[in-house]
Amino acid sequence: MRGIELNQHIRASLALLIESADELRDLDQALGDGDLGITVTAGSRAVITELEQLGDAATPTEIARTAAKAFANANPSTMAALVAGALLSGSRTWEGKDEIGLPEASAFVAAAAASIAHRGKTEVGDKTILDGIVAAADALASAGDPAEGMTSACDAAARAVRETTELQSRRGRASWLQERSIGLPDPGATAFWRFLEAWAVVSARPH
Amino acid sequence: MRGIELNQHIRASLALLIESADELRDLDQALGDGDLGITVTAGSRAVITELEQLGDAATPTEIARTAAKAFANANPSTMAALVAGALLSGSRTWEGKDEIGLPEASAFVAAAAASIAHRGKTEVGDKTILDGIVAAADALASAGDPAEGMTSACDAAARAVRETTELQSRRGRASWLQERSIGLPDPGATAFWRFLEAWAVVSARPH
Amino acid sequence: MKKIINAPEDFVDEFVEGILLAHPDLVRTPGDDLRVMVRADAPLAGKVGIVTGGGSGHLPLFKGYVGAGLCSGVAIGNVFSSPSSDQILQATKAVDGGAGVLYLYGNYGGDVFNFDLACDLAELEGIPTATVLGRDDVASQPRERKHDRRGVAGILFAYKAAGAAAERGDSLEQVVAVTEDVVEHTATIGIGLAPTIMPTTGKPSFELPDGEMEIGIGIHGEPGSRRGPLETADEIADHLTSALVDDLGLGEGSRVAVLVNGLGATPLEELYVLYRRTHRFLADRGIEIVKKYVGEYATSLEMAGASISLLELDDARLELLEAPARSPFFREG
Amino acid sequence: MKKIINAPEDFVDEFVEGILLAHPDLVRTPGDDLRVMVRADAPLAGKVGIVTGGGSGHLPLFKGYVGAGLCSGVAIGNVFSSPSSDQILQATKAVDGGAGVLYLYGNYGGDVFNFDLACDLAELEGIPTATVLGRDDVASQPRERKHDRRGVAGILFAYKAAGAAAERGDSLEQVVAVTEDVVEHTATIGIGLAPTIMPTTGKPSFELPDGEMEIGIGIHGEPGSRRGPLETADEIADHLTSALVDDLGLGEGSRVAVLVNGLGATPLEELYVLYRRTHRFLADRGIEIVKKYVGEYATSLEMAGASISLLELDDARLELLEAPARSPFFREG
Ligand SMILES: Nc1ncnc2c1ncn2[C@@H]1O[C@H](COP(=O)(O)OP(=O)(O)O)[C@@H](O)[C@H]1O
Ligand SMILES: Nc1ncnc2c1ncn2[C@@H]1O[C@H](COP(=O)(O)OP(=O)(O)O)[C@@H](O)[C@H]1O
Ligand SMILES: [Mg+2]
Ligand SMILES: [Mg+2]
Ligand SMILES: [Mg+2]
Ligand SMILES: [Mg+2]
Repeated sequence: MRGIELNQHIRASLALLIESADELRDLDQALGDGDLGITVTAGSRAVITELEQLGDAATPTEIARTAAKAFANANPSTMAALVAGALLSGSRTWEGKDEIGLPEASAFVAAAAASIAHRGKTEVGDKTILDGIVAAADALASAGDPAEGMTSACDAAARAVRETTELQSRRGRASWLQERSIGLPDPGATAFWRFLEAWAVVSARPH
Repeated sequence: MRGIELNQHIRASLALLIESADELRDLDQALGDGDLGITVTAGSRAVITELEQLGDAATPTEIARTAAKAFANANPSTMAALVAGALLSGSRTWEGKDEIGLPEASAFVAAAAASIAHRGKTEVGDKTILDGIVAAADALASAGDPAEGMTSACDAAARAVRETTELQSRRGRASWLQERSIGLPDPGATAFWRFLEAWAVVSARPH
Repeated sequence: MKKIINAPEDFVDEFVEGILLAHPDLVRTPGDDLRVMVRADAPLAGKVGIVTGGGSGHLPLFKGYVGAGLCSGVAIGNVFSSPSSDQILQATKAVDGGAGVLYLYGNYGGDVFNFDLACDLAELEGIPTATVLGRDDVASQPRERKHDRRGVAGILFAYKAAGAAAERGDSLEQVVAVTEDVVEHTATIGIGLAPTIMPTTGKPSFELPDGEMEIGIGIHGEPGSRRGPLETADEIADHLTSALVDDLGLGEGSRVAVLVNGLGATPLEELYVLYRRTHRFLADRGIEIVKKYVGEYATSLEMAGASISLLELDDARLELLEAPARSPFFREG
Repeated sequence: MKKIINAPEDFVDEFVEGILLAHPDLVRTPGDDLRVMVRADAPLAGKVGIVTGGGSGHLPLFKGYVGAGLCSGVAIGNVFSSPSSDQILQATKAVDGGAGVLYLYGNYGGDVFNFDLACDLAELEGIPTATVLGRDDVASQPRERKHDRRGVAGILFAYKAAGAAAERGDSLEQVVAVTEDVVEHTATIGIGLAPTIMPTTGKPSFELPDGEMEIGIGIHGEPGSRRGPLETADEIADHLTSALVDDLGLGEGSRVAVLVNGLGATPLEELYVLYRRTHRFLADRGIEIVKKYVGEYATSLEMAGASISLLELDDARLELLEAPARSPFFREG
């Protein structure tokens, strides 16, 4: 996948992701402050707008950095800042590359996961977006081809999200709920999973 | 009726009047600020307490003045201040009297009405307590005996209250409602009528 | 009814006690009745005293404006209910410095009847009094009947002017004159969005269907001049401000003080959204805004809504507004 | 949703504009982004700048404490949402007087991640920064994890101290030290009675059954430590104050500043009922109340509820509290 396709694919996936805004708002309402729907909607729209402005010659790294800045400033919040930082970290793994395949995707997601773990001072099992990303990064790392990578990353993220349901939140606003945070999946991890799903749907479309 | 009976009669009537508190509160809620129930309850209780302290030898004038002060300070409000002033005016017509009959009652109510008209800068038809008091004063003035006076004053007050329903309030908080004040009877006039009714019920009790 | 209170009957005494405990340097109770409060240094010999009063539930109104350069004393009624003539008299005696006492309060029947009675009682004690009524609510009566208007948030300007005049040593007649002059040039109008619940009855102070607002509402929840669908902040600001500009006859070159007042539950953020448009509305008409007050100055417990007040300024009125003043709730200079 | 607003998306920009129109003598916007506000006289050469920031909906918090002897600048987020690192950087550059900049704001993930990013960006511009977090809410974490507590109304004390230290010419290290010291000795706990409605979503910030209160609620409506039937004002004051006294280890002879803060819709009268009992509770234990603040200092739009904060005082902290300060919403001296 070259820059121009990557750009289109991101935009199409984000357009789909916006349809999950109400679900994310409701989850974040129950476990946090309810603004995750806005973060995802405003952030996605901002990224789509900025990516539309980018020329066809933009490199994958440029695309990821543009997306990062747009997402960070659209509705600044925990997710916005962490995701922006993760995209910047990921973008560094693409430096000098014009074509994104399975290994590049895998490296990107792994770097993104490391960034979130570091900036968020968090680890897997804390019931955050990290649980979803690490699961997807692991799946991508052991996949044989892009199609398998896509499917297994999606499945792994879905499982990770399900598993967060029984966990107690240890980071962010949800951690203030203490035991009462148990019983619902993590909103941030869910957002990440919905993004992967959207990516898969777009992948399956006739080009 | 001598002082000791007058005292008992007032206390018994006020004890009954308190039962109308909710009706008066609701009327005043619709046309004013809803505190008339409190004014009547707290005022009546204060009068009862003070009159209980008065010796059996207290004169009708002393009884009326004691009632005026107690009513004025219990829950100060329009009704409290106007009724207190009216009782003080009425008490002056009883100066030197030990026995209250129909002429004395008639003079008292007429003086009370004049006080309210003066202090409240109001006239009959403004939809206030004055409408009820003037009707009762007129009935008392033309009655042949105490029993007839009681009945006709009650009837006249009832009619006056009914007639206030279609009037627009021209004084007090209710006047701020302008046309919207039409459709409900005046709370103050109703309070006066309920007091007369209570007085009649007590009169009908075996002594 | 969700309130942070103890027994509803004790509500007024208890918050007054809280004020006294919090601000003993500024206010005190002269006798044992908590319902009478005066500035800590009252009486001021040779200066006109100013007594206000009215029902509780409007903080900072009335008791909040007792202090240097403001009122000298206050008589405190139950929630939305007049103080007694007895309490007014006590406040009068405690602030009398030998130059007479001004009664300055909002035009409400219950208060008027009780203050009038107190006037008579004060006269008997040899204390000359005079009365000026706050009557700024343009929605309550048309301009022709402006003397019958009720008093709402705009009384702040009257307090400020009267207090400054008394502080500089004006005679009772002079204090009355400047205060009347300010009242004459003050106009207020408000809107209500949601009622307060009365602590004693547990009932709402008014009923309002969802999605509607009451234009011209009073600070006890008295119905206003009309009811209509809730408008945007800018529409509300335009309607309210234009009613005030008309009422006061303001135009190009006029100077005003603006007060955007919250009625209790309305967030300060919303008041600034209102102020923003009010400012532009006046500026567009060449009306200069010289003093601004945005916040809660006269409330109705947790009622939702806001009011806008304008005072047309001349040099004399502006000087009085700018004179120093200090109470637990108000500060100038 | 009954609010005095225009389009919900414009709410924040519009009230900020209102503040700027009302107080041009005190605050200004350095660039064209309304979400960045600094004191009118910023930068002050040779003095430490103080930048705060956070979500909107808490007035007077955060933007209300920009002024002389307080914060120098603020970056303003959407309702309950962090400002961007870009906006924080703009504020930083506008207040930098060459002595470094302190970032002082409440401990919330979103804000921390965005301020941390701004630290990096400021470093690149050659502006040294340091960070102190308000983390006073004792209900959010036990004492052992106090560094993870969220920041609520008690940050007022930190603003006051930091602002006074910067104003008198302390170095960045010194300002950090006195501010950390104040944060260390500050504790807050609140109760929530009714939620706010979020302007953008139209949804309540939390759900609470009738007749219940949430103890330890946060200023975004975050759940607290427990839920229980609504208690009387005196019971609430006793429970909250004793939690604070325990947390700070206060006893006979301690001196404190007390802040009784309304969360938005709760009437000032009720705050004084709370203050009354808090005062007595502390006095009974031989704890001296040296400074008192009662009113709305950190709100959550029209949320109903209140919080109590204590700062344990020593001479150094008291001197900082008493230093003069002036912003559109706060005044000392
Ligand atoms: N310290 C952290 N590290 C990693 N992820 C976090 C952290 N704190 C919160 N999150 C994630 O962020 C999500 C909430 O995002 P968002 O709604 O933007 O937060 P907020 O509204 O509190 O700023 C959570 O569901 C969780 O997945
Ligand atoms: N100016 C007036 N003159 C005579 N009666 C009046 C006047 N104003 C009000 N009233 C009477 O007072 C009643 C209301 O009494 P109350 O509830 O005590 O008034 P408020 O609560 O406004 O002080 C009205 O129903 C009316 O009968
Ligand atoms: Mg959130
Ligand atoms: Mg009434
Ligand atoms: Mg009343
Ligand atoms: Mg958020």
